[in-house]
Amino acid sequence: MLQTEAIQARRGGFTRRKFIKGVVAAGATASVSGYLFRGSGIFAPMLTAQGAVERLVTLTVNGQQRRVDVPKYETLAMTLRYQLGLTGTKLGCDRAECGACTVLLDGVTHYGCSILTHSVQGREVTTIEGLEQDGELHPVQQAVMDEGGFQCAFCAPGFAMSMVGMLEKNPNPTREEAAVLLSGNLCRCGDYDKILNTAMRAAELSRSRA
Amino acid sequence: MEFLRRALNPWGENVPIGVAWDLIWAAVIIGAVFVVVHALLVPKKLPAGEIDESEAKGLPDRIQRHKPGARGFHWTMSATMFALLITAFFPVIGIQFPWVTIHWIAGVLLILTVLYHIYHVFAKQDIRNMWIGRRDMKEGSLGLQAALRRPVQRPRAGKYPVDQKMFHHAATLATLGAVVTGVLMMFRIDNFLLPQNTYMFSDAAWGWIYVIHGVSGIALIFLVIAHVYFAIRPEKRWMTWSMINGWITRDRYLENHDPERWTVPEGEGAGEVEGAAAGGTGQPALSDRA
Amino acid sequence: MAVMRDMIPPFELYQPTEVDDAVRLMRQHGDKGWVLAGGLDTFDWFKDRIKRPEAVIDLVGVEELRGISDGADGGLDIGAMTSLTDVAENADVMNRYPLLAEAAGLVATPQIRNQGTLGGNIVQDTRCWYYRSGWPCYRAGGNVCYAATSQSMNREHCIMGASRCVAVSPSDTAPALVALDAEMVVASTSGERTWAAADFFIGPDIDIERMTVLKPGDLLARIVLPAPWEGARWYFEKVRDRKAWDFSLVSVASSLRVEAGMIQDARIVVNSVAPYPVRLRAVESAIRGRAPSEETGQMAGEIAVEGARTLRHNDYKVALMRNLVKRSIRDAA
Amino acid sequence: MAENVIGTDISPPDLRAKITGRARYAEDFRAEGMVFAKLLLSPMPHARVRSVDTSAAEAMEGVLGILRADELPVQSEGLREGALTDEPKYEGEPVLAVAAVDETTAAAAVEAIRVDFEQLPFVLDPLESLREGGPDAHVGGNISAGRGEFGSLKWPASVFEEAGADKLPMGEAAAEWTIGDIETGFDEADVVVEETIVHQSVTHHPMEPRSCMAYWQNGKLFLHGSTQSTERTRGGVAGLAGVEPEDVVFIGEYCGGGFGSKISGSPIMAVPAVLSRKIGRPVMLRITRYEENYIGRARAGFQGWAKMGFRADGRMTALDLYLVQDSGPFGASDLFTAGTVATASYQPENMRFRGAAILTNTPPRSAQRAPGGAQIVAMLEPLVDKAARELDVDRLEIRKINAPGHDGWLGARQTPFTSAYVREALDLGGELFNWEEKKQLSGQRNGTKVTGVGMGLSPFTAGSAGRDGLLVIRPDGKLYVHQGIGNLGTHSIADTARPAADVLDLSWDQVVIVWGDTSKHLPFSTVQAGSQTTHAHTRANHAAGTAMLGLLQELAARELGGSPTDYRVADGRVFRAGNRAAGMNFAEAARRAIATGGKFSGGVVPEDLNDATKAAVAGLAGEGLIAAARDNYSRGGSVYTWVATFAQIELDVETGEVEIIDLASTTDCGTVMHPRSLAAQTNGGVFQGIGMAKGQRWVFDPKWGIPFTKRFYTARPPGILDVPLSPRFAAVDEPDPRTPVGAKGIGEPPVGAGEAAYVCAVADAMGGLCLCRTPLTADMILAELEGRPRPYGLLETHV
Repeated sequence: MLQTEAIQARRGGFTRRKFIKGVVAAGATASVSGYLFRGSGIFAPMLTAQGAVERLVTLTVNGQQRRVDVPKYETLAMTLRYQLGLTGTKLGCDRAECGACTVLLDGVTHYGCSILTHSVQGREVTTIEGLEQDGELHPVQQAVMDEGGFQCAFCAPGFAMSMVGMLEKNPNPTREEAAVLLSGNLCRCGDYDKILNTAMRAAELSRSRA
Repeated sequence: MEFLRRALNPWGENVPIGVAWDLIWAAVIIGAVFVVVHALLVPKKLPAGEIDESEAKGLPDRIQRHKPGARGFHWTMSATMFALLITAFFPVIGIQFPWVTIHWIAGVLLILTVLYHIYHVFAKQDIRNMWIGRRDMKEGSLGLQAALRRPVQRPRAGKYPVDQKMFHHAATLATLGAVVTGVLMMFRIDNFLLPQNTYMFSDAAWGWIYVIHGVSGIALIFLVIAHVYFAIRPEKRWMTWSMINGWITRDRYLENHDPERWTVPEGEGAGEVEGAAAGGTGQPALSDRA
Repeated sequence: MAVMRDMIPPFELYQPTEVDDAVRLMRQHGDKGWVLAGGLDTFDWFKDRIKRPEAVIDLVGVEELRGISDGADGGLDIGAMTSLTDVAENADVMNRYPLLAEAAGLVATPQIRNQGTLGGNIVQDTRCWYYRSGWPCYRAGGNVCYAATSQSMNREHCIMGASRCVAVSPSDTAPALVALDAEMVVASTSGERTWAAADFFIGPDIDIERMTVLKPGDLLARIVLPAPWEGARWYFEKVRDRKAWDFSLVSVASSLRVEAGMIQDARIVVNSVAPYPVRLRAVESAIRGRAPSEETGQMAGEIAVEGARTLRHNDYKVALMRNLVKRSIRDAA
Repeated sequence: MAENVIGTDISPPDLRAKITGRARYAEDFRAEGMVFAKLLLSPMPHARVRSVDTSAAEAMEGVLGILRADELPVQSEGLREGALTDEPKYEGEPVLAVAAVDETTAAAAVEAIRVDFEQLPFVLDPLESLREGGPDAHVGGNISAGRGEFGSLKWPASVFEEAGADKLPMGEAAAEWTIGDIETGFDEADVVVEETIVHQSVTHHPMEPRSCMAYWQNGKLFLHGSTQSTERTRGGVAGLAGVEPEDVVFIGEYCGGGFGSKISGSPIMAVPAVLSRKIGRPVMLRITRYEENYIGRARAGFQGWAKMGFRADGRMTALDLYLVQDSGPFGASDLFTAGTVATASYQPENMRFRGAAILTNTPPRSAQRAPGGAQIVAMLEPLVDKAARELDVDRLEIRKINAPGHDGWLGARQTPFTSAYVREALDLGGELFNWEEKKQLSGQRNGTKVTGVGMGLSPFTAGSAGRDGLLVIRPDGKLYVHQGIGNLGTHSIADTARPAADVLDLSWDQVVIVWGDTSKHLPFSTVQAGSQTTHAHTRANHAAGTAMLGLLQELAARELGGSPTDYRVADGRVFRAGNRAAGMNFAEAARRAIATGGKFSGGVVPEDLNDATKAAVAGLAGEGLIAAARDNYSRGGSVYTWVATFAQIELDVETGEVEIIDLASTTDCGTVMHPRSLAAQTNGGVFQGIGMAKGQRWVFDPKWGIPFTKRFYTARPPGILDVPLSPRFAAVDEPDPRTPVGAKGIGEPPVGAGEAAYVCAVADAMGGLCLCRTPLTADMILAELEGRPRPYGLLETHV
């Protein structure tokens, strides 16, 4: 994605005030029986210091605006999994090392485990659950079905998101290029051969659909 | 205020790792306060003491107080001491430069001078000069009263006044503390003298070694401040000069020293060459009385 | 206190949109504050609960720190918050400073390059695993280097520039920037200050707890690529255990100006052999006026490793450094 | 007729869920009022808990409870591992657990707990423990003397002096067996080769850490966990929780990788199970990658020595083997497997195996894809190459010369193989890889790169016998295959159902797989270890399918007259031979079975079924036509699979980096069930082997006994750029006669093949020089090429 686009995309979310505030928008506040860090317990009374961000944020996830009460130290993967119930985004290492948590921010692949939820306001978040369009599988998902891709598949959602990101960047990759664009994801079953077949098939399908 | 810096070692045990650096400032402040208070309370000039000319006979006009070796030791030691304190504490307070090598080399020099000094005092000097005895106590209390403008007969000291002896012993303690721990610490840095042996002691033991090194160093900050202050005090300058040129005048001797406690044997005057050389420099010291 | 990992301790979060606000916040919080750029180094520290700032200043919204533009006097200005992907794939960088594009493109993985910033890659902390384990070593304010003992596992550690600490600089872009003679523009409440890339990195002999000149309150705002080294011959190589998500065992970056088959001028920098990117001045002067040949490279390699001091497990770095310096001259294109 | 599904590619029924994010792994489940647990790990490699002060933690708002080791039904004692312990035997062993309303609070609470540890002697390197006066991993000793008892094995200093620094010291062995006479073997040899070889321990690191969540409902424990074998995990969990198996509902629909580390769940499952009962709230224990590194199991490392004798014709006359195993704190059995596996490729005329399994204070070991097998293959194959060079015999040829035929035998007892198409596999591989041409490239230099080619032949056990199969034909006419096995990612959850469908000549879309939740009435099945699943469970389902066929015929005869043998089954109908109209479809059959009852709908079941299976049938009784059967097919002989992998690499002599240019693998694994999945399994295993050979690391600081390879980026499992882009594969596809299906397992053998092929190819590029250690990282290679000091001592371990 081009520099300028990136800036545009981000500007979208921000009111040009001195400090970014959560955009107050329509959409129900997500169930704050939200799990891991509901911020209850000893940290509940943490006050918001002058100029600091507010906990209540609005996220755009898979095209929907979701209002969530998110502790400032919570990562996107945790918010998705434990507040928005989007458990397709997996945690394999929680250290930006395995790619199981890969999501798209404005169409670009990111490790969901290593970015603050508060940092993605105003950006379009896409998770594995957002690929299917009214019952029709995304070309990447279809490719997986066609190629019988993945073994234990814990890495599959992350790889799928990386493939979607790959197609955005390079709709017609060679096997080598595909491998480089997928090199941010680990598969311990070692199913890389089938994964590359899937990636090539996905490119083929998306070209034919476009 | 924290006196120690502590940390969890790899096994999660809480061990000391060094002295709290805030103590540097504590030492500086205490030193400054001491200087100011002392400067305000104690008069720059003390009434000249009586001189009993009868004691004077047979004495040269110049009496040697410090042998060249002693002076050499004093000034090398002070040089290394300054080098050590600067390389130790400037980086901590934010004035940064590659200090480690200078520091340990200065430390090694200090050790050599100390060794020389020890040899020198035993071989060439009378260590009793440094002992603090009952008479030193008396001298001390009288001296204190005199300093506080009490109407007392200012006592005469032995070769070294008791306050000088006390400083010396404090400095000795601090220096030895820093030197001994410093040598051990060299096993933890890369140097060509000692092999690296990081795990020679337990972490806790190492921690205390670093603490002692720090405390000694910080103590030396205070001692140096006090020492320099006294060295430049007008009424003590003649002693400072004696550390430069080695001798004091006969009058100074008779006025401040008790010949019974510091007997100057015949011919124990300052050597002619030295005297001539020192003559000029001696003047200000002489002129400040009369 | 029992050791706990993989949970970020709570902190207060600030998201300024202007550099001024950012540096003001940074000064306000001093060493209790933490600047968050891409976060890929940051979150490791936070999740290990070793670094526990009270306030995190997230630069995500500071647009003036992003983007690549033409420099005032030729060259190129790159905002510190520009993503590594944007650096690696920017047409200007690729055409005019391919050395930097290559280096940025070899960092970790696509996701990390998408999120990680050039500034972050430059100022990231060392990866010494003793230090990263939260052990009280010199660099962590303690009184020992666990990596330099006779039994330490120090395959990744340094062969030069050590002073009590033997950790190495992990950055891929740092050597490239030094080789391009880039300038680092540092902002703080007392205005901007510019450093030559070579002086921006400091060794443990000067400050064992920092890897760069940055102190609390200092913000690396942008990187200025100077015109002179535009379009020079270049070479970059990063030797690592894995082809993705790995730090260099040794990396080399070179800029060569060659006229009539002779090296007129050169900047050769090696990283991961010392606590900072090592610029090989002796080599640079030795190869001036010579052809960029195997022989010159061989000679350069030998000079480069003079004075190297190895630890128990990193002797191979001497050979590796020698060979990479050779390549950086022989194979520069 | 039959066998129409077997041998074709199918799309596993769970694939859509996996790729849409709907597939729920253990950590994806939630329960009302769920809270979180965090573990306090031991900071020392071996210690005793003197005292614990939890007051500060308990005082925290949101802290719900603390679980100590002594509250667990299964206590940590001697060689028995508990989920928690007061005498941690490795740095990172869980000591206690804290439950709180959220993880942030739980983490803060753990930090607030003061534990006073008494540091005890520890050992990382088995050889250190073998020295007189050397430290022991347990207070009780350094070896297992069986029955949970400790023994002590120490060698006199002379043994170490004799050996020197570069040869394995070989004192009194703890285990020993021989075939023939080793001395005679070497006397008959024309060439003898000998090496000391080290194989690193390696953490499994499946993508899914062993997180688990538990809650109690009306006295029943519901546990969500990650396991390789579902039904066989239930009993284990019951034991961990101290309840009867029937009071446990285990849910494990997906398993994010196990590779031997989750065969029947994990000890840590006890924590949420017991803690949730203690505090009366559902408890989620999220295991982090860091914790997975500690409790997630690892492959046992070897420090070994091997000596081989060959006749001029290439036949192996003698194999002398000595292995010292790093068993971790609780033991491992790789050592014994290794000796056996060694016989399966070489059939040595004389052999001596000696070994000692030494306990160390490092993370627990367990089976890891070809336990013992992968190690020994990677250790011995380079020696075979060395001998081949000295004998001037082709490296592929020498393996064919020694490979077993159908008359081949296995191990000390020399049990016969059920089938062995090893030479066929080797020939197939030679063609696929084009060995004859490729071997010409050996040593060829291109710039700074030197080409090396190598191969590895890896045998491993491929199954024994299955347990029970359970099938139901419901009124919807579909065949429900109840799978007690787990869904460990190999697609075997679907593939092992195929024989049932084939026996009934049913199209695949009429088959429904029931799995992943013991409340769904699952039969007692084989444990998924030792590459059992495909071989064993196809047998079980074949038996069940045959039983179902019988029931259908009987039912038809009973309902429509005639004798059962008059009836045929095809396309979801049972009908009179020659007259398709005279019969009924499965839906009808199901309804009639329900109406008829008795043995047709689960009223009566075969006696030889396991009680768990009987219970499952009872639970299903009356829901359709039910057939359950035990695998009573032949059990004689050893079922083995062989994989041969061929590799071409390029070695950069200036950096020591290695790139794999070409890779091809072939196998004899009996009948091919699912071609695409078989290729994926093989390549995946080969890649895991390459990962071990190329750089997967396991590093400890010797002074503190603490590991540094706790993260992916330091442990370095291979990424997509570290393996060749297009590995090739082919299978011999000859049925194994011992099973009606003919399939043998494939899970394990590929690992050693990949690892050995890589090591041999690198050695080939270095002119046949064997570095005799894995992993074989760039620094070691470069040091060797540059003639610089070795980065590590020849016997050094954990580097």
